[in-house]
Amino acid sequence: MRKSTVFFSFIILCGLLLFVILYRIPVSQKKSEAMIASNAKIVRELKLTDLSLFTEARYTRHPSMADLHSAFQDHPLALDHFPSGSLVTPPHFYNEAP
Amino acid sequence: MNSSFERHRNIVDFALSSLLRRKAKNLSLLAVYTLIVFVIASIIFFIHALKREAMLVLQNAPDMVVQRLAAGRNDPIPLGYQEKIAAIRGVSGVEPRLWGYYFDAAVGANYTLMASDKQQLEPESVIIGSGVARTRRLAEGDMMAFRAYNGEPTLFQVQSILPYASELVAADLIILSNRDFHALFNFPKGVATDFAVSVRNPRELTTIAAKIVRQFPDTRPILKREILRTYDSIFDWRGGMMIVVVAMAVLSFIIFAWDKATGLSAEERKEIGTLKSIGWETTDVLFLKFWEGSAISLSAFLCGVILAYCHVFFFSASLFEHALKGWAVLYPQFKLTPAVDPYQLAVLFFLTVIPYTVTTIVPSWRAATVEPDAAMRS
Amino acid sequence: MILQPAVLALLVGSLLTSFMLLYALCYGIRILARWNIKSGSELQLTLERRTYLISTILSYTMAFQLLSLFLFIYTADHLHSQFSGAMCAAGTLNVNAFGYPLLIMKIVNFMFSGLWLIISHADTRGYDYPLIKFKYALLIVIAPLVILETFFLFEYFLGLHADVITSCCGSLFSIDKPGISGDLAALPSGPMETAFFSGMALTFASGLYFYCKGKGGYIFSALSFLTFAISVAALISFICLYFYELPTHHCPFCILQKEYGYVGYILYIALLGGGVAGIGTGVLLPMRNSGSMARVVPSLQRRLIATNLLLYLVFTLIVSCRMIFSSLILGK
Amino acid sequence: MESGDGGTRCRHEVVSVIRLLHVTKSFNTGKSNQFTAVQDVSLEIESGRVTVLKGPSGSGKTTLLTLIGCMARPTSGRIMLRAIGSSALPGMEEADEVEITSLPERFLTGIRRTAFGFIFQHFNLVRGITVLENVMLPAYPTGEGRGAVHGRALKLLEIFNISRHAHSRVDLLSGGEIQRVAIARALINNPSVIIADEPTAHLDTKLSGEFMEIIGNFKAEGKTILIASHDPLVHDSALVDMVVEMRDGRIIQDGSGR
Repeated sequence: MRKSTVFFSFIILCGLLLFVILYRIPVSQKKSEAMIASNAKIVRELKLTDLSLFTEARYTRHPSMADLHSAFQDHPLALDHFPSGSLVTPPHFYNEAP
Repeated sequence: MNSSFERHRNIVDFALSSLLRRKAKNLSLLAVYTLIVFVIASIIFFIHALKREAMLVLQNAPDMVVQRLAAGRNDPIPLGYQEKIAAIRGVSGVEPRLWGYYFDAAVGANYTLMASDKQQLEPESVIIGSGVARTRRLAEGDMMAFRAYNGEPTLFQVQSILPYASELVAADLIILSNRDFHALFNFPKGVATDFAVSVRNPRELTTIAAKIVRQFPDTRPILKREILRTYDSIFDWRGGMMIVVVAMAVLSFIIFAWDKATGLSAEERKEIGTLKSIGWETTDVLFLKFWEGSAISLSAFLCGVILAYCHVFFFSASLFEHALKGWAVLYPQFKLTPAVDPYQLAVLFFLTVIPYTVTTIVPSWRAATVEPDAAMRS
Repeated sequence: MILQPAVLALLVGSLLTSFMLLYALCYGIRILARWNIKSGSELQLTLERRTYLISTILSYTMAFQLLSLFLFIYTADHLHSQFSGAMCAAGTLNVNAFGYPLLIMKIVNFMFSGLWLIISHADTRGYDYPLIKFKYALLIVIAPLVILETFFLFEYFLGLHADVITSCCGSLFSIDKPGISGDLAALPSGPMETAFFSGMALTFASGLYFYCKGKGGYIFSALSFLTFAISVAALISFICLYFYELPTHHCPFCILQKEYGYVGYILYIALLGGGVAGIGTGVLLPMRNSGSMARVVPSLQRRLIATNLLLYLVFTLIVSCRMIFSSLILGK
Repeated sequence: MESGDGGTRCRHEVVSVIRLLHVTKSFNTGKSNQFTAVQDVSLEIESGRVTVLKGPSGSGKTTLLTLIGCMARPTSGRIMLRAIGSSALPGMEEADEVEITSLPERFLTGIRRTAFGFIFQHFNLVRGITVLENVMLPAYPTGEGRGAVHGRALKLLEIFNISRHAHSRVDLLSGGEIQRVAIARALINNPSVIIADEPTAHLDTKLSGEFMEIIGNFKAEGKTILIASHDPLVHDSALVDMVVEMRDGRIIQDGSGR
């Protein structure tokens, strides 16, 4: 068996696997619709606004609700001291209202 | 039948056998390369799936949330504002929201407490998120102690637990009745944390927000579009941040590949000299080096992407948990629905295969221009 | 500055390409200065070896130009959600002054790289590097253009601030909006259709004539370039209307999106490829009968004409069958 | 074209295959360590004959071989080839003379691949791959079907009776066997000219005798053979038609046929 045949078939195999993965995604997305629907119901009922990803601080738990200065609210010189703070920056405070 | 396809197949044969001959060097190169593709792909897939789920779920967030700011800090909003806001044309409903945070010293976790009267809650009982249940190992009917505003422990009974699947939005959520909320925090009457405003026609939101701000200058309306865009740009920024971190890894890898390619061992140089002396032309040797490079980068790219897909969607990005979790004790366990589109793969291809290929152009050319008669003289 | 993975990829890619081209340029200039095919001196041999490096670099640059052109448009389309008012790539490109010049630079560079590769291919077939001087003169033109493009790319992406109010493609390409995109949309669809189809027909006729008879090359090349320009204008003025079935939506980028089945990519590749092949035929004409080129150029030109006609045919077929089956009937 | 017995002129019209006119090759020109390997050499090599370049090492024999074998280009002077390798140059008829001095490297390699078979002093076999692959290696870039090349290679290994080593690694073979693999590799593309550089340097007398027999077979087949050697067993052999003596890059005595 020539090495090039082995290599090309390996690449084609991986390509096919990737294609199947990409092709199967809408299927699994349909499966998860029920879960997303139930989450959506909870969000609507309880009027939630944020994902509960990082629960260390106010501005990381509710980034859209936190005001501009909440990241430095402890005292004037308090640096942002949560690791996830480096990932969650306070939102740009652009006032939509004209 | 002299076809260039056959020629390339022969060259690929020789390229692969020359790769296998220097197994240690090339396998380490392949391993590092696959690892880098794996990390970048995991980040891109994780963020894209999370962003998509956030968008789908948060579509149902309130149309507008009105907060009151005092000295730049959030401050409870008086219920008096409610009628005036409800009176604005286009507003279909204003519902005050009562919510806050509670630090549970025993476990070191922060919970979000929310008051709601629509959940048929008996007095002294709560509905808790499954994250809370997991952290405190509570089941339905157990008792849960909170330290009230004056330090005395108050007991609540767990009436029910939110479904496991809702951890993404309500892992740390605790729902209690209005009366209990006021009692627990001695929350002043006549005020709410903020208002959730729903409007009849979403296109009116900006004009209504303008009216609210003109009427109550100390308030800050947050539109649903802004909430969604916060997640859209945050994740991009986070994606960008992580990519910048990984870019360092790519850079180090390129230096690794460069010195691998330039550090042509004498043995390799002699071998190429032999090839050139027996009839291989410079372009053939260039193709040889090209195929060597693309064999490694293609297999690394494909393996990296497939491994990343399994990591993010079958093991729900367990490797990233510590990075994302930070110091939070309570981290939601959620299974992301796969969401990958060809655009991301193209970006990933650009970020990994192209720098690698470019770094090997000059060294492979330098290798290819070995003198044919060098083999004669050696 | 929007630090998106795609933006990062584009910046890194174009930086690398510019460095490679600079590297190639300084050797190209040395080649131009010291090239003497007759002498067997050491310098001549090293310069000849250098030509391999430069043609490898240029082929990678060409491939990168094509890929990054589409990735750029797709990224612009992807970012439109960040800007209120931007409905698709057209809006995002309009966010600052560098969007459209950058797009035009990318297309121009793609065409130039294509030309360079065609000439280089012809040159390698000759026995004494006949086109070497012309090839590296062209390189001196390409390198600054690519560096300019990289500069535009950085300016554009550095100047991108999320949520800048921008005009959406509907208004950007609307009839009354001044500026070239506005005028292109303003071209009346009736005459444009006739211009487009007659341009295509003439190109086919002169192509076949040149293919068989070997004469009339300049006419063919001029016609194919003219048809390329007409097709770009036609794409904006009436072709995309048939795709969107909306008489006012003139945006040429939306056909790249998913809901139109990514048909935009095929159209763009066919148009760009055909354009490069057409112009390549014309550029090769002067060398048709000089020395060793006499044997190489005619066969190469025939292949170029074949690719040009084939790609234009693909473009015309897609457009015309779209026009037939589209439910939009444009008044003349 | 029937083949005459060894040594006498073959009864076919002698055609000069390779002509060199005032060829010079100098290295590091202009620098301090400039040296001229080949100095103003003019030579004619006829087809179907065995020519030996005789001279001490360092007399420019090897450099002259690389110039003839289209491996390197002369600093000045002209090299003409007739009736060999023109298949590698599209648009050239078989008979007319081709000047290869200033051909781009792509065409030089084309000619070398189709017309010349090289046997190196140090054999230059690629160590990591099998004997069969080594023999097939020169045919890879031609794009010829793998089946045909594979068949031809096996046949060659049989001719030199080393087909039992076909799938073993090169470094396990003895000196004589390696020599025969190198010869088989040189023949894979059926070249019309064989160039050997010091072929008998690493062989004992018995193996050298065998090598000269092989050279005899080539001559019988009408191939042109060019050997650089200072081994008396080679340049005094009966097969040799022309001996060219070289010293310090110059031709001293251009011995005609015996």
